[in-house]
Amino acid sequence: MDEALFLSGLLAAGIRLAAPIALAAIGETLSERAGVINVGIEGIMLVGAFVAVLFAVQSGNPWIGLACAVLAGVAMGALHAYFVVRLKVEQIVTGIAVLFLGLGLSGYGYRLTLGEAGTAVKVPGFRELDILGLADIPLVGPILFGQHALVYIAVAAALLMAYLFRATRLGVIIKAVGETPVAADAVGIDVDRVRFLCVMVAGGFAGAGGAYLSTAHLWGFVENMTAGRGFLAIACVVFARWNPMLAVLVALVFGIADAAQIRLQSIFPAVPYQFFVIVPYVVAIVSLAVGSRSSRMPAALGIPFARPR
Amino acid sequence: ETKRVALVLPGPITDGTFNSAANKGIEAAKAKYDIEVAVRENTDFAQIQDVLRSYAEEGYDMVIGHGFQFAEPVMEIHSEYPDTWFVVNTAQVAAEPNVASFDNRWGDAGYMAGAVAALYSKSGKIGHIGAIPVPVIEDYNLGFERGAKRMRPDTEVLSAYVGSFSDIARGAEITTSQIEQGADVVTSTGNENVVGTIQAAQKAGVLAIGTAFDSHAMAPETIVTTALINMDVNIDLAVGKLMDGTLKPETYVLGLDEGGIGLAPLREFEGQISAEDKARIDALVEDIRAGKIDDLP
Amino acid sequence: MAGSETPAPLVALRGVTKRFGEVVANNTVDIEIGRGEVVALVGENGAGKSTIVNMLSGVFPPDEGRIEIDGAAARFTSPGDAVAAGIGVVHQHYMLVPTLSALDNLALQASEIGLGRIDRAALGRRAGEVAERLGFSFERNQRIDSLDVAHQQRIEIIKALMHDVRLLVLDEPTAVLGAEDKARLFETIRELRSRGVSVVLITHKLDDVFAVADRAVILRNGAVAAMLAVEGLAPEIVVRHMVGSGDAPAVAGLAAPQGDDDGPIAVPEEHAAQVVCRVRDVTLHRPNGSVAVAGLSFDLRAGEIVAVAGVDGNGQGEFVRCMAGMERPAAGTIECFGLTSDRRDWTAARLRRHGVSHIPEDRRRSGIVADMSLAKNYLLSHLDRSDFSRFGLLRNRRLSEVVADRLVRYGVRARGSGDRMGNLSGGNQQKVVLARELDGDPHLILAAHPSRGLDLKTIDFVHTVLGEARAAGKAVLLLSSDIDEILALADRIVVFASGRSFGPARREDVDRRTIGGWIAGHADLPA
Amino acid sequence: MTAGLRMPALAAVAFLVLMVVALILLAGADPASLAYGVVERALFTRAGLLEALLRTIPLTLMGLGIAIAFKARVFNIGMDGQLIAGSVLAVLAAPMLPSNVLGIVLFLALGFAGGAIWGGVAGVIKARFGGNEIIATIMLNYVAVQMLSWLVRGPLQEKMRIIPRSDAIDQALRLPVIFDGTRIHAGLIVAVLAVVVTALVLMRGRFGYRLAVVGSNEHAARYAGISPARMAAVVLVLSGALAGLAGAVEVAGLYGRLQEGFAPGFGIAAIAVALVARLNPLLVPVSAFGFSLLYAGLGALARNGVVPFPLINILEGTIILVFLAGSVALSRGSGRMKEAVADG
Ligand SMILES: Nc1ncnc2c1ncn2[C@@H]1O[C@H](COP(=O)(O)OP(=O)(O)OP(=O)(O)O)[C@@H](O)[C@H]1O
Ligand SMILES: Nc1ncnc2c1ncn2[C@@H]1O[C@H](COP(=O)(O)OP(=O)(O)OP(=O)(O)O)[C@@H](O)[C@H]1O
Ligand SMILES: [Mg+2]
Ligand SMILES: [Mg+2]
Repeated sequence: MDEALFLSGLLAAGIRLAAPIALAAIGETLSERAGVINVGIEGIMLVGAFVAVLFAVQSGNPWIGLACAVLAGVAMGALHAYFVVRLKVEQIVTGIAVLFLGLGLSGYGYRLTLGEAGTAVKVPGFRELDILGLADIPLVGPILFGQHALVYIAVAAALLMAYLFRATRLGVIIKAVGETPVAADAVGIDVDRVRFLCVMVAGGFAGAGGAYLSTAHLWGFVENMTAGRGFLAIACVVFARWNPMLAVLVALVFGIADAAQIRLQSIFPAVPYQFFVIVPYVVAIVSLAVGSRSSRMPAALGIPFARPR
Repeated sequence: ETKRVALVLPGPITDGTFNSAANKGIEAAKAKYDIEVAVRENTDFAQIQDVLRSYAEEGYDMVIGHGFQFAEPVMEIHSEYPDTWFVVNTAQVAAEPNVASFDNRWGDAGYMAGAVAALYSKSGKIGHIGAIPVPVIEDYNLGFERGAKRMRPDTEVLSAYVGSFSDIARGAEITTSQIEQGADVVTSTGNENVVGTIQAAQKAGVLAIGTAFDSHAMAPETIVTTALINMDVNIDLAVGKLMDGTLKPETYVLGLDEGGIGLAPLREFEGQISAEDKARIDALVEDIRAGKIDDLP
Repeated sequence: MAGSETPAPLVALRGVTKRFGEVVANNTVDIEIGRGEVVALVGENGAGKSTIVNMLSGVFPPDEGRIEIDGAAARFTSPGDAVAAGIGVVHQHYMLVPTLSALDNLALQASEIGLGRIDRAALGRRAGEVAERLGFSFERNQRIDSLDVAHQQRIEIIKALMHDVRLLVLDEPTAVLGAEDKARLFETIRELRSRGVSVVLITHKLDDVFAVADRAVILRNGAVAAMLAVEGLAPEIVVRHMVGSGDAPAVAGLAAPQGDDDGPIAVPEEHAAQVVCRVRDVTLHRPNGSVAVAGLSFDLRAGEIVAVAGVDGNGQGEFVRCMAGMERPAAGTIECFGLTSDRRDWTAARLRRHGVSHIPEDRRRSGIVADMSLAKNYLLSHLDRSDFSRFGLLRNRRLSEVVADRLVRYGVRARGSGDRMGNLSGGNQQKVVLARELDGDPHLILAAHPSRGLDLKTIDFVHTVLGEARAAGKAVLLLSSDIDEILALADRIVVFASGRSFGPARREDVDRRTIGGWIAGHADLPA
Repeated sequence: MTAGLRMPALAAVAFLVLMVVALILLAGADPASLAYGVVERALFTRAGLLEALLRTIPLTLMGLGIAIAFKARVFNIGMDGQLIAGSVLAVLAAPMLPSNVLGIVLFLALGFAGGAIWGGVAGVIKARFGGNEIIATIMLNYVAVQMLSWLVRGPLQEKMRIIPRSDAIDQALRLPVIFDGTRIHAGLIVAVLAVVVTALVLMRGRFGYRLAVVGSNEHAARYAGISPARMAAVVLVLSGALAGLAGAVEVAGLYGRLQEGFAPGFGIAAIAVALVARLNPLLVPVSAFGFSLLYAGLGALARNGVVPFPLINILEGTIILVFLAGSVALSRGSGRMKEAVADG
């Protein structure tokens, strides 16, 4: 088939697959920079995915669905933050609990509301944009100008966060809080408050990631539809050395690798499909071995802050 | 007197296909017979034995395992619980005194789906997206290809696997990639991933063929027909035989005659193919019924 | 004249008591700090100085008593409150973010610039002015973790002086500063005083007290032992109050210094010959890549103490770390015990097994494991000691016995060998590190600023121990920014300055002036 | 410090309990009887206790592996993959093993080795190339899962080539049941031994000491001649090996053959187990049994189907959170990494 067409299809699919992971990864980057890891974002994404569908259906407007998904994500983030920041309990265990909670709440909510009608309900989802009508430009058009609004939002958010960390005092504060909280505390910064907020914002991003899955990429919710993307997001964050722009890039590479394996499958039907499914993961492992100078995680990641007394 | 029946599912009842179908079946049976029902969802392989044993110990009269993976655990424990019937769906196991199985002819269903797909395809390319190649899905896949070739030998049949039963997004993407490669009729087997395929077809405006129960309502303008896997029939048969005591420790293979599979009506799509093509489909169905087809999986 | 008009002192501690478990860190302490007054806070390691600092800076509140500002009780619930009250602090353990640049560390506390974009030019200018006043070099973009302790200290001081504070608290700022820097710092302190700013200066060096302080507050065992006007005060008095009960230094185990302080102890000949390490044409780089020292060559012999002097940041730290197997020279080779710095086996593990011990420069970062007990900290360099393990299992009882003995010997103020290292005072932590590294008779002792943060008594003791080690035929490489210490201990002296090395010269061939000249970078004097 | 957190912690508990009760009522079920059902199955039925005990075996082995890794602040998220690798290697070699006790031992040893290799890959990536172990181990999980999926359909598939699973291993290689009339097998003994050995090494051994130093202060470790990189590699091998052993034990003890998804979510569970045990090897089996009880109890709920299944997940999450908050309210800490690596 036509190579160019194949290529543009590949990239477009790559972006579609990357978007939800990227959104979640951007948020997780912020949270981890502030010293809090949330392995529960998978669960938060699920809640976002469900809430987005529910309110999109109720209101007939996907944007309202998205807004509610973000709020729901923030709420889930607040729950996580309350435990790990306020109560200072173990972050990973809490994250696992949040994961189950999100899985359950989304599934339960779905069954109480739309579940009966099942997959038949009509979801007013997002449609790809057509910026300045340039989306019809062959090949590059759809990729650059024909994506979902959330894709552009994700890129903008990543740029914004990169600026935050590089140029602003707030960024310095967040980095300090995740690196040497005692030093931030000593100059009068409320470490726990900063962390709490960052974790909540991270939740919002995860919620948006879920909303993308259920109202943009697909139009509808099914239980556990994230299928491990939350954990991929965490991997992206680490891979990107806690740099939001890189995180988006890594997610994109992931997405493209996945889109590629999908296509290779039908090109080489003789090869067992499992060898294609692992392509993205092998790519990751190999690039770890070759590309990576050792990356240090924020020194206080996972460690609650408490003053000596 | 009231009997107690447990249905053990590998996935959630909301998957819109394999598990939903079984659940609908048990619901129907509940209405029809004097039974008390328990449904266990999302049962992963490590849990199967404990679940089966618990139901048996709680005195259930019949425990239905919905999937081939239940066959082995059942064979391991059935003799310890002679008062409980163990029924396995989509597998071929049987043992005295209390193990029976109901195996729908997925291969035939795929065969019919392939035939319809071939006739509705304008590009001559059709595709099947499976979740994970478990036996029934492999049968369906094989039947799909052969059925298509029977109708149009030059049909190109694409086939790919998601690698997961629940990854609806990737299911959709694989479908999209097949559509980009020219497929204009697609079908899918598995659980939630099927929904992904149908949505991708819907967005791309190509045709899809549903599986399991008649999913026409899901996308009326997309779903030509459904290769019915009538899980409700399995369950109705099993429960019915339990009630009237005619259940035997054997494998009940459910084809068209038994109503274990079927082809949903073409509805508004009927007009989109020529009368003789329509006739060929009807003929094919009859031939399968009459066992005149030699290359069924 | 300053501050005398107003009745209420700027800051007052009234009956302040602070306990940590059964340890009483401060016991009903009453201190008043007048406006524009410089108060020196002195006392032995563990006397409770830093605890006072922590309460003044809102890290934790007193258990009893209160802190008053302008005569009104101040309730500090967090360091933020202290900052708001105009109290600036340089902590003994620096409060810097290692992964951030010097400038960003300054931005962290610069609340006046808001949360938005940092005007790095403006901030850099402000910092530059302060640095200039102090005569500090200030590389705004250097990451903190690429700076040696002395330069981190400088950043901390700049950080504290960048804001107009009413009270400036400095916890052992002079511990790591050379004479030059110290003089400039004191200059600044006097200038602050003249502007009515009050200063609390914590130090173990009596000269510091006499150089800037108006009053000396002497702490002993957490209580105020004496408050004396510095005017016409005799050093002995201060020492007596620090040590307590008039008698001379005689805390359990602390041997009195032997031999007279000027001129080292004579060395048995047979040792003097034997070369332990060969240093050949070694070039060292600073963290920023610039050349610190080039063409350094000398032999380190058994039974001698070679001191490396010079302003910090001229390669001394790098040199010691190379000797320890933590780094490799940029060029040239070091050879010890048959190991060579350009081969793979030049690792800390190997060198240690050959009897190299190392007192690291950055105690908190590299010297201790704060979360572990004193015993487990001691074990760090004695893991292979046969009597510490049986069948591959550690014998914790034996270990605690040994460590308990060292704690007494080194006069460590701690509850016992099970105490958490992080809970010890800075000086006491240093004592534990010394006990660990000087034990188990090493053949080569790399001592980077061994007496940093130690009180006088302990410094004497450490010098004695090093002297004994030399007498026992050990080789000692001493890194120090304190000329007196060098002159008191060294047999030979090397100075790193302005990109080159001077010496090594025999102790008796040089005097304070020569060394001072070398440190300043003048080659004109004989080498 | 925790004292000041008592009220906030209790508030959290109250909130969670109210939320769950509300959700249960929403499902038209009776919270009290439902709670009773869970507790009864978990604590007062023989079947429930046995089910829990059975699950405790692999969770203990894997929890120990996590304890070793996390103590060195090496975050091994790859236990699922290492478990698979172990069971695969063991089953691959099974036909060549003698049909006797030695065979069983070798079978388990191969599982150990397989896990060690899979963990070692991540170890090499970290030690040799400085690649982060979190990514490496997560990715290796996906790879292992797909490899298993292929093996049971390809080279390792049973003779009849119908069902995606391997042939059964020789009966003589199966771990014997140690309590008649139950499924509790000799794996329990293996787990107990593992606990003892790990406890000795971590709490009394020099190796364990180095591990703790690396986890507590990398710089100090380096200065003392311990290379964190080397340690990380060793640690990944060891924890991987324990996961692999768990895999071999599950196969030899329960299933007798390879099949997909025979240890779903164990990796994550093991992390929770180890952290709740504060990385203390002696507490790991306790914690593992606790999680297994929870699991058995909720299983009963899932079976009688009085509430929609997702509510089970909600309960799972809630109970963990209530436990965490509860442990704060009772002013015990809660296994913070920091405390965990400290040694009093
Ligand atoms: N967080 C803590 N927990 C337990 N004990 C502590 C803590 N902080 C300080 N201490 C104890 O309080 C006493 C005073 O400590 P402090 O740091 O004030 O001494 P210091 O005068 O600053 O000594 P140095 O000159 O060595 O810095 C010491 O015995 C120390 O062990
Ligand atoms: N991970 C490591 N990195 C660097 N050096 C190490 C490491 N492990 C051990 N060494 C060095 O090698 C020496 C001997 O190693 P070995 O493993 O035999 O330790 P050990 O003292 O025998 O304790 P154990 O009985 O736990 O092995 C140790 O004393 C240590 O200096
Ligand atoms: Mg102090
Ligand atoms: Mg040894």
